[in-house]
Amino acid sequence: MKLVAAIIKPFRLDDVRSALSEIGIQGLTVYEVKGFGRQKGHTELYRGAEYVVDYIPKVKIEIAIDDDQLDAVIDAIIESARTDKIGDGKIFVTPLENAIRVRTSETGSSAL
Amino acid sequence: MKLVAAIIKPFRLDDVRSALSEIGIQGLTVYEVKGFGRQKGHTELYRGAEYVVDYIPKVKIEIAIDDDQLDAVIDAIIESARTDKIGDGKIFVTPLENAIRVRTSETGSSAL
Amino acid sequence: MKLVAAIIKPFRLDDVRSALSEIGIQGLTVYEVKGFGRQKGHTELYRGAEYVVDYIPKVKIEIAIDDDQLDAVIDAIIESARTDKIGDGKIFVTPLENAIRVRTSETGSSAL
Amino acid sequence: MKKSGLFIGLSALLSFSNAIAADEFSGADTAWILTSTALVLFMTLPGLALFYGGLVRSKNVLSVLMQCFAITCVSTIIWVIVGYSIAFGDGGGANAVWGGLSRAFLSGMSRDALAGSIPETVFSMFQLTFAIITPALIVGGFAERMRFSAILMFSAFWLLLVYLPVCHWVWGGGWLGELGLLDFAGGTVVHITAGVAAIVTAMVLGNRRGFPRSAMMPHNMTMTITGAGMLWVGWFGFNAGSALSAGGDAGMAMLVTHISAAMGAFTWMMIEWKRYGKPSALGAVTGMVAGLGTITPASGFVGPVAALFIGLAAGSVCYFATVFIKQRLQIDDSLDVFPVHGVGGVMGTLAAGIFVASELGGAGLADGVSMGQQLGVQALGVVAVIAWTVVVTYLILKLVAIFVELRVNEEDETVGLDLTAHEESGYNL
Amino acid sequence: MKKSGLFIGLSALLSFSNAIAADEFSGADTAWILTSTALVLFMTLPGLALFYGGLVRSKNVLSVLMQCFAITCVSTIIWVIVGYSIAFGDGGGANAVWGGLSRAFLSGMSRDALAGSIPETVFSMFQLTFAIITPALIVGGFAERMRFSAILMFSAFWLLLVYLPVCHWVWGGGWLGELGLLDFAGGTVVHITAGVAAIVTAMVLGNRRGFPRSAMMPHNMTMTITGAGMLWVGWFGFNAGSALSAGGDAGMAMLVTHISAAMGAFTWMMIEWKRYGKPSALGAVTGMVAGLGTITPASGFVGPVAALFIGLAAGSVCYFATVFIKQRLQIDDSLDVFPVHGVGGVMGTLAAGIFVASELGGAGLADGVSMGQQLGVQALGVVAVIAWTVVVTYLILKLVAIFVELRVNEEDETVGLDLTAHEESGYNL
Amino acid sequence: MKKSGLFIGLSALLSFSNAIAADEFSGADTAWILTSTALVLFMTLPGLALFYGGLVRSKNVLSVLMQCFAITCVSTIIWVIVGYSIAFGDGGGANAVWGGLSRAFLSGMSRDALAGSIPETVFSMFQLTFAIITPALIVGGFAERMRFSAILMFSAFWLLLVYLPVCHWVWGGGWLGELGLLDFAGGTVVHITAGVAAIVTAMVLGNRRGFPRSAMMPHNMTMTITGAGMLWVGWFGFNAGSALSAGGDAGMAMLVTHISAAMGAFTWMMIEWKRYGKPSALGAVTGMVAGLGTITPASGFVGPVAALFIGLAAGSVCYFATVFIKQRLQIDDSLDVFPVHGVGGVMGTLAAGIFVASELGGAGLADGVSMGQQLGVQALGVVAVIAWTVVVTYLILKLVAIFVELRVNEEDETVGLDLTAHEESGYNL
Ligand SMILES: Nc1ncnc2c1ncn2[C@@H]1O[C@H](COP(=O)(O)OP(=O)(O)O)[C@@H](O)[C@H]1O
Ligand SMILES: Nc1ncnc2c1ncn2[C@@H]1O[C@H](COP(=O)(O)OP(=O)(O)O)[C@@H](O)[C@H]1O
Ligand SMILES: Nc1ncnc2c1ncn2[C@@H]1O[C@H](COP(=O)(O)OP(=O)(O)O)[C@@H](O)[C@H]1O
Repeated sequence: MKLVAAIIKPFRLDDVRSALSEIGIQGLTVYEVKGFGRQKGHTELYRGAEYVVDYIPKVKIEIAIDDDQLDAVIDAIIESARTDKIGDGKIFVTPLENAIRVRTSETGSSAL
Repeated sequence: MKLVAAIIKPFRLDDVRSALSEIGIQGLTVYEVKGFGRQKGHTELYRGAEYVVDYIPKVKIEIAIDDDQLDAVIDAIIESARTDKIGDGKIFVTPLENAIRVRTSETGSSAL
Repeated sequence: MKLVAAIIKPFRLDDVRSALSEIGIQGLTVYEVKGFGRQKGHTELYRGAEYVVDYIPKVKIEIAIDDDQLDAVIDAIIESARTDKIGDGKIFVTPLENAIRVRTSETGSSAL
Repeated sequence: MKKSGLFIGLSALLSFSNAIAADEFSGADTAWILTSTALVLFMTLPGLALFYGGLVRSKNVLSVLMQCFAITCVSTIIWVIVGYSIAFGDGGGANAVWGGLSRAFLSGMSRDALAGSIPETVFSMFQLTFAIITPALIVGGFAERMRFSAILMFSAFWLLLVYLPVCHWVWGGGWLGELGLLDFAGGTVVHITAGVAAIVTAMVLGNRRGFPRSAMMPHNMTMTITGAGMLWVGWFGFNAGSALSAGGDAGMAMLVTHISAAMGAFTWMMIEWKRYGKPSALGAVTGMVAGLGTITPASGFVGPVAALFIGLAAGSVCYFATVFIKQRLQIDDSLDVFPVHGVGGVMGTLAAGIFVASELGGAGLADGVSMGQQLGVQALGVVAVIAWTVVVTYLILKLVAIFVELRVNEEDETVGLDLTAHEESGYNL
Repeated sequence: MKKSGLFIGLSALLSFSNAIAADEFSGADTAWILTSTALVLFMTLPGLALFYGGLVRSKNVLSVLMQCFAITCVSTIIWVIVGYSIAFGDGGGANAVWGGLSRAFLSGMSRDALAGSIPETVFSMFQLTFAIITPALIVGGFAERMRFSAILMFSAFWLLLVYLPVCHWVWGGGWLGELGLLDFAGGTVVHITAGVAAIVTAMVLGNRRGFPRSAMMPHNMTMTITGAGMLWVGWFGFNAGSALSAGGDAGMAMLVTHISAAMGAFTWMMIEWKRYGKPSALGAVTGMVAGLGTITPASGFVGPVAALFIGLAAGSVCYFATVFIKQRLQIDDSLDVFPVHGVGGVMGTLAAGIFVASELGGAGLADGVSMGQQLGVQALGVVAVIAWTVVVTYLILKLVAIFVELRVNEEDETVGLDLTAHEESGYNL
Repeated sequence: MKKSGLFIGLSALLSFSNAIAADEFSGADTAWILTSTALVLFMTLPGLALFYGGLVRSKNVLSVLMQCFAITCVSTIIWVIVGYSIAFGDGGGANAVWGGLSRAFLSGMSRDALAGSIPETVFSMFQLTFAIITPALIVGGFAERMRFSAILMFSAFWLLLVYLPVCHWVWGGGWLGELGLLDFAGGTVVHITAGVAAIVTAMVLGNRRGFPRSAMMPHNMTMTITGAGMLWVGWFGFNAGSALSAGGDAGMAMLVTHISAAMGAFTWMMIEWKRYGKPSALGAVTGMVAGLGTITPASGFVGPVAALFIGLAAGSVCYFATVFIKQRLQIDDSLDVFPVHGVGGVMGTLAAGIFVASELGGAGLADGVSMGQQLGVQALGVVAVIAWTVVVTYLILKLVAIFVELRVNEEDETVGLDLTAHEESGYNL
């Protein structure tokens, strides 16, 4: 199994979720994060001075999946999250050794 | 070493923490997240219309442990987090290659 | 590739970021988390009674890097985050199987 | 100062309630209208600003607060320059439709000039607070998507071409006042003009992106409820202050205002409870505003029991109007200004013509005027003000659109107006 | 009793309600009581609502705000229907205990009816704001766990059976007033009834889940402090308005009110500083409320130096009472209504009997009444009101429990009342 | 000087403190000053507290709110004990510089004592609210780094040694008032003293850690804007209340106050728009405060058109002063008290000397006084008050530093004052 984490622009979240649900992914977990990268932050005015706020609000979604779903998931995310501007984000794939559903104690794929 | 992540219902946090501390786990890190899954969201009223809010507030706890603690930790979480209702959450186990304590530069198990 | 996660004291964030940027790391993602560990929480007053708030606000930074950057990154974090007091935090290293840049679909190191 | 020109509204009011025109200075009346002025400004800043600000999404909260502030400034400046004159000046031959420019820059407003029993400065300040809140109410219609520069221009023109003339017609000695229209504190002048302008603007701008598909929940209901409380309290100045004196008329106006607010809130709550099994706080405060807006034109004329009925009508009719416009017609009058203020203003103006009857506990119809006749005048006033507002608001929007795009671009709307229009964020908690 | 000194406010009132005498109309008094009415409503909406709302957990904030709003509505409607009559009507033979129903639906309340020197509408509105805040104060006792429908029923019955009768006893011509009880602005009528009812309700409902094991920290202290500021300001209307006139009595009442608030806050702060090494903002504002509540019954009778002592007593005694009840007795009177308002009300009512003495800078004891006698009356008032409130509150809760469960179920309490009772969330930041 | 027109308020006051004459009691004036007192307290609690609280970082919000509360308490207690006496007592031979201690503990302040046309209790309460807000304004200078115990001591000494004497000089019968200084509502007494004290304190304490390198953005702009709205409304009491009567002077003062606020906000907004392409909400409300502060000393003397100019000057000059001090001089007067209040106070005091001229729409210069002479007096007042404030503030800080460190340690500053000084956190959302 894999744990796929995608850091995306917050306003794409709904689109990403529908794209994933179209390929059968229902469960996911969402984090609000601050991103630092190439995308530049915005300026803010404060009584006659402009300051740069260097982080960008981002959303991270985390999805535990079976190995064979990996490519579909990555494609779905790319297609739904892309705006073709810097800062569209990253996808990170890490190995997932086990998953357990708390309610039933099922493990492995059936816990997802 | 393993990194164990458990997504649970927020109001079980205190119980999970005591269960873990009973088996000797003191350190952990907690995230506030939004969960999407089978558990249905709630409705909210807004001036004569009802809207479905589809995410559920969840808490994710992350615990770095030694391999031999894994089963005990999983059991402790299951027992303390379970309410037997949909949405009780998941436990994800990922490999942890190294851990370092910032203050002392200790590495491996002794850093936990 | 590796995914390096560091849980640090919030007020060290700026220093850690500059230390990382000096060794060429520009991209990272930041989470606000609650930490439980050896460091004791603070007390809060509430109408003539003192309560212990047992969690400590922490910041987690997550950095995807190439394998050969690992030591430099760890050193940079340790040096910039350390205050020599309990609660300086931990660094966790996990394997990263793949990274993809959403905008360009680049994968691997070039996506970072 | 020609009494006939400047003070028709005021003296109509006085003579209506007391059948006596008294122009002697009264410190007591002055004390109360000074206070009322503070209360009505408080309704806008921070009352209405918070009420509205809490209802939008977090990324737009400052834009709404800022719009309320900026409109306050613009209205004030216009008021000094020509506004007071247009509304309350003596328009001479054209006095039926506007007050002319003879009082531009508040000329002739000395320290000891009187307007009725209070200093003219106080009368002018009190009226100014009405000229502030009315365009600010419209913000609810175009929230979260209108360009700030367009808002300023629109508000300025709208004040000049809609609010000030209508104010003159009704309170400044113009044709509606002359006809005997009963509008104590602004059913036509304030609530109908604002409500109608809001929905016209909403339709011209188009819906917010994502409406009605995705839910746009209030980002901070505690802010909205705070503003609601301030509105309730401030409305005492709005309605009871409109008596322009500290006596039984003010007392009765405050009492019926309060009753209608409570009844409006209670009614809306009960409808939601019935329909959804749960009453919401937003429902309660919306019903409260409906109750307050609806009693406004009637507040100086009716008695406590009438107020119970008016509040009941407000809470229920405005509820269904809101659902109808938002859900059925899918018009994104974002914060429901029309169904609450517009519909409430119409109902209240008509209700004033009924419940004024002394048999119904009211202050009594004018001598020789039947309820039918009075209702005719009320209906005429409602129709005329709606028609004028629809047409002129639409034309102003088209005019402003020549100079500047009315709506922000897609990306700015997505990112939010706080950052894109004002380079600020509401919260860094 | 030196009428001029002691009963300036109340005698007008009493004589009015007994239809004995009508003073001359005063526009100045009217202006001030109109203002005071706005100030006292402001204390509840949004003042008290915010003060309480900030103290609960985030998941219950709207429920508290909503309860304050809904109670305002319910109390208003009841007031119009029978409330005013019960409190201030002429109960004929039974006038010692209630005012009867002759003024139901505010019948006979014409525009020019006077109550003392002010319009009766104004008097009635002013008193209504007291009938609103008193049941709203009780919210602090049952916060975070009582069912909304039960709250509405409870509040309605409680107003009818506790507040209105006690109000009549003390201010409406009833037996306690006749005995000469000194309660200027509501030590017995408001603070003791509310404080006692809160703790009785808290005990009948039981503690919140998790109390006292887990800390239930305020979710938004800035909201609480905002509310506190509003309470302080609004209390000027509460106490100085209770003079029912704009003169030296009102001035002195405002002055001593302010001094006691400052002294109460300062004292509480200093105690915390001493005991914990740090003074807290919550401590300061709690001491402030204690100071305000405690001076309330005495505010029309005492002088500035007495106010320093009363504030000192308030800040210290209420502090220890809070600790005692919450920590020692572990009664979950959630927002400490009893130790602050109940205890403060008792202290203040007794203090009024002492510091009224002209030797102590007060307005002077009534002719031929010794301080001992006066203190006897004060003690009798305190005991009678406590006893009545305990018994009747308890019976009302039992009665309501027949129709609907008083407490929400475990899951709803865990999830929070905002979502489960009102389908809303406070914040979506 | 047309005494009757110009000095209604102040002459009453002056003559009172000089024990020359006592006007007849006016209920209307009393009603308005009771109201004004509530409005001015409202400016501090919660107005200024929220305005400032929103501007600091989240970890310090309670410390700021707490400081405003605590200063309110301390000032009140001092006022009762000696403050009122020092400011408004009769200092006998030394009356030019202070009022002596004959009125300590408000001795002799009976219920029916008059000050001008209002009860002395009311006059004293009203003035007390000025003695509260002035030291509270200084909080903006030392925010986020000063030790709480040092703040209390500093504020107490500062009130005693700066505010109260200067107040006596100008309003209490002292030398500046005798010279004919025009300061209607506190340009010298309030704004210059506070602004100067803030920057002196900021310089003695040193900059906040990280200033000016890292941006310290407001943590909650909605809180700041809420406070701003309250300040605007409350300022009506501040300036129009300073007429000490409910008449044309109060009316004109309210009108020009409002105009200047609107113009100040509008101007600042436009400058930002021009320079950065976007107007900010913080800019608007800062300009508003500048407009309000600047008109304050002139508010009783000038006309509406002058108010437009004064607001324009306020919005622009205070803007550039803020940029200059913060960006250029890099002095961390954290919330810009000096550039807004200090600079505004100076401008307004001088403007009063110009626009008072009847040719410029003002109330008129005193008989036989030329504009040049009047401006000379104004300039002298400004210089004297600045000099006294700089020196005494500095000495007080040095004195307090003997007893307790002025500044918190590095770690506490990093963690934030809410937790380290008050053991609380602002938000647990
Ligand atoms: N090396 C990294 N490790 C972790 N997160 C990263 C890394 N680089 C970028 N990110 C995250 O991805 C977001 C987008 O990256 P950025 O460099 O701005 O643009 P792009 O995705 O187009 O390359 C950042 O805001 C940050 O949250
Ligand atoms: N595939 C997944 N990947 C990541 N998180 C998931 C996944 N499925 C579920 N979750 C998380 O687990 C929570 C509970 O899942 P849900 O399907 O609602 O119930 P259950 O745990 O009983 O199966 C979700 O709210 C979400 O946060
Ligand atoms: N086993 C663990 N798993 C996950 N996070 C941990 C673990 N132990 C500690 N942490 C995180 O590291 C932070 C610092 O740990 P702590 O024990 O307080 O001090 P130190 O880092 O000096 O050992 C904690 O607040 C927590 O967020």
